Amino acid sequence: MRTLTYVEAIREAHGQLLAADPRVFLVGQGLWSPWYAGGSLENLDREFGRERVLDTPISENAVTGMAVGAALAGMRPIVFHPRLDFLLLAMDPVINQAANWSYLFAGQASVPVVIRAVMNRGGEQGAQHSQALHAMFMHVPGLKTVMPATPADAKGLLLAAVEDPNPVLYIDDRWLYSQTGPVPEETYRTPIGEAAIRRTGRDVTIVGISWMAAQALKAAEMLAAEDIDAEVIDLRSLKPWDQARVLESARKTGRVIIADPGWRTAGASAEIAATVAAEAFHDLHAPVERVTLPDTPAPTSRAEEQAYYPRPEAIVEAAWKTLGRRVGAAA
Amino acid sequence: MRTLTYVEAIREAHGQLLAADPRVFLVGQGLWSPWYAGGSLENLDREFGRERVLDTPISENAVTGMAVGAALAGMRPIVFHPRLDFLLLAMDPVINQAANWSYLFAGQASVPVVIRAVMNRGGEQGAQHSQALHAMFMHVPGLKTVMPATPADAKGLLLAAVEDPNPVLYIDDRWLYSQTGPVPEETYRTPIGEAAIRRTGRDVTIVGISWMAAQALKAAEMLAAEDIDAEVIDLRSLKPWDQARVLESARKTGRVIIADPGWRTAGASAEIAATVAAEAFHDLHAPVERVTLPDTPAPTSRAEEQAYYPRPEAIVEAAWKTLGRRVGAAA
Amino acid sequence: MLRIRRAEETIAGMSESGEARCPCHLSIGQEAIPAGVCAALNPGDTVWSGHRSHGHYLARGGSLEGLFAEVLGKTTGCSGGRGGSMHLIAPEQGILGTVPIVAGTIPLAAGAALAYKLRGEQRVAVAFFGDGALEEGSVHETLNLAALYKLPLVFICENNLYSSHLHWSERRVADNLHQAGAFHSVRGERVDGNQVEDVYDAARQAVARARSGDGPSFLECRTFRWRGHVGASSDQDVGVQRRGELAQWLERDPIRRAEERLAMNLAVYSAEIDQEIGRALAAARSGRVPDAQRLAEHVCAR
Amino acid sequence: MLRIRRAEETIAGMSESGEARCPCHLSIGQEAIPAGVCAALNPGDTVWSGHRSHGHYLARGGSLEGLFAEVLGKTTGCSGGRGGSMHLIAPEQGILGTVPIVAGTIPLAAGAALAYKLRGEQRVAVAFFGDGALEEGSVHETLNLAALYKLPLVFICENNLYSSHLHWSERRVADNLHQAGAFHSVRGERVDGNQVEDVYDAARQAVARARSGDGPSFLECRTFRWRGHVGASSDQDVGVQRRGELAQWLERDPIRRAEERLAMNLAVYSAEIDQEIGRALAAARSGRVPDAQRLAEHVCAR
Ligand SMILES: Cc1ncc(C[n+]2csc(CCOP(=O)(O)OP(=O)(O)O)c2C)c(N)n1
Ligand SMILES: Cc1ncc(C[n+]2csc(CCOP(=O)(O)OP(=O)(O)O)c2C)c(N)n1
Ligand SMILES: [Mg+2]
Ligand SMILES: [Mg+2]
Repeated sequence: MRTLTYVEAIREAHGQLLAADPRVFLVGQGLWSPWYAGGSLENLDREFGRERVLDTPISENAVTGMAVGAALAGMRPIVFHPRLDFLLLAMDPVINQAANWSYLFAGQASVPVVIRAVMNRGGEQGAQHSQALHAMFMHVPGLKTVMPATPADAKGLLLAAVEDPNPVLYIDDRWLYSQTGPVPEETYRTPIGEAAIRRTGRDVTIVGISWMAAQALKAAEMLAAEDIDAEVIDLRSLKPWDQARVLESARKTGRVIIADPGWRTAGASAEIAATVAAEAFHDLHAPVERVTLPDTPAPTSRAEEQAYYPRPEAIVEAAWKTLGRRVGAAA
Repeated sequence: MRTLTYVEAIREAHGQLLAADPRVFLVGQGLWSPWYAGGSLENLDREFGRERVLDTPISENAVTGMAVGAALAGMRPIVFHPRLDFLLLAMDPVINQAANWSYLFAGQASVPVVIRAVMNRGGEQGAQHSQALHAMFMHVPGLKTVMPATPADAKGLLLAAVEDPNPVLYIDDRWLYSQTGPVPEETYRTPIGEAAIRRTGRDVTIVGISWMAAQALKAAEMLAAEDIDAEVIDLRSLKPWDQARVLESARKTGRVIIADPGWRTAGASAEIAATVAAEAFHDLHAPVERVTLPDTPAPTSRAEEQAYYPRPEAIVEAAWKTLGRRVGAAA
Repeated sequence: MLRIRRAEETIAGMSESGEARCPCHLSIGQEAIPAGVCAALNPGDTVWSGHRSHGHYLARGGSLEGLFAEVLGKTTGCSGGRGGSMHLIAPEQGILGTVPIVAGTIPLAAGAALAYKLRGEQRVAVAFFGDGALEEGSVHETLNLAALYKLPLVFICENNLYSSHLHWSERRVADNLHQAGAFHSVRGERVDGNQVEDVYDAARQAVARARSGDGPSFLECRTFRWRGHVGASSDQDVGVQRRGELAQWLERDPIRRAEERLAMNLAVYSAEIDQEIGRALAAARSGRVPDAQRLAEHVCAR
Repeated sequence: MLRIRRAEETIAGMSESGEARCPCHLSIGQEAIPAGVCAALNPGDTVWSGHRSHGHYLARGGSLEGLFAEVLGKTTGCSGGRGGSMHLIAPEQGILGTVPIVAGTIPLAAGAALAYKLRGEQRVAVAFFGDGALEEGSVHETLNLAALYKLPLVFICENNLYSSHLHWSERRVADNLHQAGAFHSVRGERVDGNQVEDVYDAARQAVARARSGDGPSFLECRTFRWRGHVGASSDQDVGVQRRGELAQWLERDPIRRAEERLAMNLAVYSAEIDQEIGRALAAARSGRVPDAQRLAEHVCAR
C-alpha cells in the first residue's frame, strides 16, 4: 500500500469528498492561504473552486452557525478552525444548536456537519494558542468527537465523519502531520466509536489519544526493552469511545494507563479512568494511571514547554508504577 | 441564628458586598427586572444605584469581557448570567482571557472577577435552557468554580469569591432558592476548596454537588431507615475540590457514590470517581458509583423531565449497589 | 392574523390554567409581521425564528394541532413533545427551526441561504428575531457574511421596543435598527409592523431581491407586544413598569387596521377559526404524553 | 517611530536566525499609529492590544530589554517569559495586556474604561486592533456598550488592508471601516495612518472627548504592513500573493514622511537608538531562561 503522511491523508480525504459528493463544501479560516492550514487543504480552492472552498472573515460564531444551517438545509459542510482555541467563540452553534438539535425536535432533523479543529501547539505560542479542549466536547451529548492518530485514520475518520448524520468534531494534531503510514487510495471509513489495538501485550494496557497514542507506542518499545509487554490502544474516537475494547484489555492486563494530550482535571482521562476502575474493579492489580498535561495553561519558553508536554518517558514511569516498581529503578 | 432562604442569602451577600467595598459592582442581564434573577438581586439597583447595578444588552461576550477588564483595572465585578447556557457565548473572556491571564503574565496581573451563572432548569424549558455545564469549567486551569448547596454557603462562597484574586465561577441553582437554613448576619467566608461533611456515617460515602448534595441528605435519611449509615459530603467547591476530605471518608467507608447534577461522560463525577478509585484503591470495597444525568440533552415534557433528573431514590439504589445488595430488594 | 391571535389567546388560557407548563412567549399585537412576511414567500422558502415564534409557525403553515400538542408536551406535537413552545419545527412547511437562544438561528438561516446558493436553487431563507437580538455580536457577523456572499437571506427584525423588561433606550443610544446592516452593505428599511400590507410589500421586495441574486435585506418592523415577556400576564401584572405605550399601541391593533382597510369585519371568520381551534385543541389534548422510556432516543440520528 | 522600526528589525533578525522561537508579528510600516496615539495619552491612561503589539508596547513606554527578553523567553521579559511576542504587559506604563485572540482585548479595554468612569477618574482606555478584528461580533457588542455607557474609550483600528492572506475585499463589501460604530452612535473618523501628525491630532481629540465624558470614538488608521503576517519574511516569500500595493506603500513610509515634514533626517538619532537597542539586546540575552520547576507557578494568584 502507498505510504502517505498524516497531512497528505487529510488533504486527500478532503479532495475525495469534494469530488464525490456535491453536498460537501469547506468553509472557515485559512482555506485560501498557502500555509495557514499546514498543507492540509493545499490548493483545494483551485481544484474545486472558491465557492465550495470558502475562506471567511474572522467570525467563528456566524461561520460555524452557517455551516450548521447549511447542514440542516441538506449540505454536508466541513467547517474549519485552525485552532481549537478559536472554537471557544463558536460554542453556541456547536453546543446549544448542533448538539441539541436532533433531540429537541425528536429526530425530525439532524445536523450532518463536521467541525474540524486543529490542535496546534508548542513553538512558544503560549496559553491562548495551545489549548487541547477536546474533553469539553466529550462532555456534550449529541456531539461526536474523533481524534485520529495515524494517516489511515486521519483519512478514514474524516470520511466517516462527513457521512455521519450527526455533528462530529474532528480534531487533528499538527504534531502528527509529518507522521507516515499506509493509506489506501480508495475511500473507506474508520468506524466512529471503534478503538484500534496498535500492539498487543500482556502486562499493561496503555490507552492513548491522538498524539499521545503515538507516544504510547514509543513507550511500549522502551518497555519492551525492559521485558514489559505493553498493549497499546489508540482510542481514535473520544465520543463515543470504545469501552468494550478498553475494558477487555484492562481485564486482561489488570494494569491501565491513560495517555491524554489534555489537562488532567475533569478531562478525557478522568472518564476513561473512572469507567475502567468501576467496570474492571475486580481485575485491576493497581490504580489506573493518568499521563496528561499538568493543570496549568501552556507556557511559552522552551524549558517550560518541554516540561509541560508529556513524553514517552512519562508513560514508561506510569507503567513502572502500575507494576509496583520504583520509578527510576530501571532494570 | 437567623434562618434565611438560599435566595435571601445570595441577595444579602450582594448587598453587603456593595455596601462594604466600592470596588464591587454588578453587571449583566436582568438586574433591573423584578423577576429575572429570581429575587436574588431584588431592588439592589434601587439601593445602590443603577451605575453599580448595571443591567445590560444581550451581549454576553462583551459584557463578560468588560467585567474581566474592569477587574484588571482594579474593580471587583460580579457579572451575572441568568442561565449557564448563555455562558457558552462568553467562553472567550472566561477561558481564553480570564483563566489564562495570571499565568500568561507570570503573576503580574490577575483577574478578580466573579462570574455568576444560574443553573436554571426543569419546568419544560428544554435543551437550550437547562444545561448544567459546570464540568467544562472544572476542566480549565486558572478558573475556580464553586457551587453552594445551602443558604450559609450561598452567602459565604459569594463573599469568598469576590475576595479571591482569581476568576471564580459561582453557580447557584434555582431549585435551591427556597431552601432554608441558618445564615449569620455578619460577613464571613466559606473557604473555597473546602468540602463540608453534612452527616457522618460509616457504611457509605455520598459526595454531593449543589442540588445533588441536598438530594444526598434525603437519600441518607432513607438509607438510615434501612440501617445503612451514610456519610454525606457537600463538595461546595468544584475547583479546587477537597480531595483530602473526600479521600479520608472514602478510606473510612470503602464505598463511594458521587451525586452530580451534570452529565455523566467526562463530567465532574468522572474526575472525583477516577481520583477516589486511584487514591483509595486498596480501601474500596466496591466500585465507585456515579449518580448523574443521563448523557442526553434536557427533554421538556413532564414525564421525561421526571425521568431525567435524578432523585434521592437513585442515590439509595447506588448505595445498595455498593453494598452488594440487589437493587429493589429493600430491607 | 386572526388565526394567530385566537390561537395565542388559547395558549394564554392554557398557560394561565396550568394546562401548559412550558414557558410561552406570546406575540399578540405583532401578528401582522408573520402574516405579511410569510405571504411573500414561495413554497420552497424556509423560515427560522426564536422564542416568540407561534406566529411564524402558523403563518408559514404549521398545523394548529401540532402547535397545541407541542405546548402540551404531547408526542403528537410538531416537535414530538421535545421542544415545547420555544422549539417549533415543521420541515414540510419550510419551518426549519425556532429556538430560544437569542439570535441563535440567524447564522443558521444564513447557512440555509448559502446552501440554496451553492445548489443554484431559487429559494430564500428568512430569519425572524427581536430587537434584542441585534445586541448579539453574531448578528453583525452574519450581516457581513450575508452581504459578502450575496446570500438569499431576509432579516426580519420585529422591533417591539422592549427586550424583556428593558426599553430600547436602556440598551442603545439611537432608535435606528433599520440601519443595522448599513456598515456591512445590507440594505435596510423600516416599516410599520402593525400594517400588514406594508409588511407584505416590503417583504415581497426583499424576497424578490434575494431570489434574483441581489443579496440580503434587513427589515425593521416596528410593533409592540401586548402581553408580558413570557406567559399570559401583562408586564404590569408581573411588576414591569412600561412607559404607558400600551394604550397607544392597542389603538394600532393590526387586525382592526386590516379590517378598516379592507372595510370588512374579520369577525366573520371568527366562528370558523374558533371551530378549527377547538378541533385542534381537542385533538392535541387527546394526544399521548411521551413515556419516560424514550428519554434516550434521538440524542443522535442514525 | 524610528525606535520601533529598529527594534522590530532587530526582532526580525532574531526570528530569522532562530534565536527567537515564538511567533512574531511585525508592524514595520505601521509605526506612526502607535507613536501618534500614545503621544496623545496621559500617564494614567491604559492601552490594550493584540498579536501585533510591539509598537504599542514601545510607544507607550515599555522597556526595550523587557521586549527583547520576552521574545527570547527569559524570566526578565516583560511578561516573565510566559508570553513571548504575542503577550506583552507593563502595568506601570499602563500597558495592561496584549494577547493574540483577535478582538479579545477590546471588551477588556471597555471594562477598564468602565472602571475609570465608576471611580470618577479622568482616565482613558485605548484598544488597538486590526481591520480583521471588526469581523468578530464582540467588537460590535462593545461599540454599543461603549456608546450606551459613554465610556472613556478610544477604538484604534489599524487598517492595513489585510487580515493574514486576505485582502479586505475578500472579507467585506465596502471599504468603510471608519463607520464601524455608526450604527451604535460611536463617532468615527478615518485618518492617514502613515502620517504621524494626523494620527496624533485625531487621537488627541478622541482622547479629549473620552476624558471629558463625551464617550467613545473610533479611528480608522489606514496603513500597510511591509512584512508578512507573521515572522520576518515578506508575504511573497511565503507564497501569499498581494496586489502589488507594497511598492506604493513603501513610498508612504511614515518615517520618511515625518522627516520630510520636519525637514530633518531622523538618522541623526540612529546611532543613539542602535546603541540603546544593542545594550537592551545584550541585557536580554544575558537574562535567565525559566527553569521547568516554575511550570506550576502563577496558575492562580494568591
Ligand atoms: C443568548 C441569550 N441570552 C439571553 C436570553 C434571555 N432572553 C430570552 S428572550 C430575551 C429578550 C429578547 O428580546 P427581543 O429580542 O427584543 O425579543 P422579544 O422578546 O421582544 O420578542 C432575553 C434576554 C436568551 N434566551 N438567550
Ligand atoms: C479569534 C481568533 N481567530 C483567528 C485568529 C487567527 N489570526 C491571528 S491574526 C489574524 C489576522 C488578523 O488580522 P487583522 O485584525 O487585520 O490584524 P493584522 O494582522 O493585519 O495586524 C488571524 C485571523 C486569532 N488569533 N483569533
Ligand atoms: Mg423585543
Ligand atoms: Mg490587518
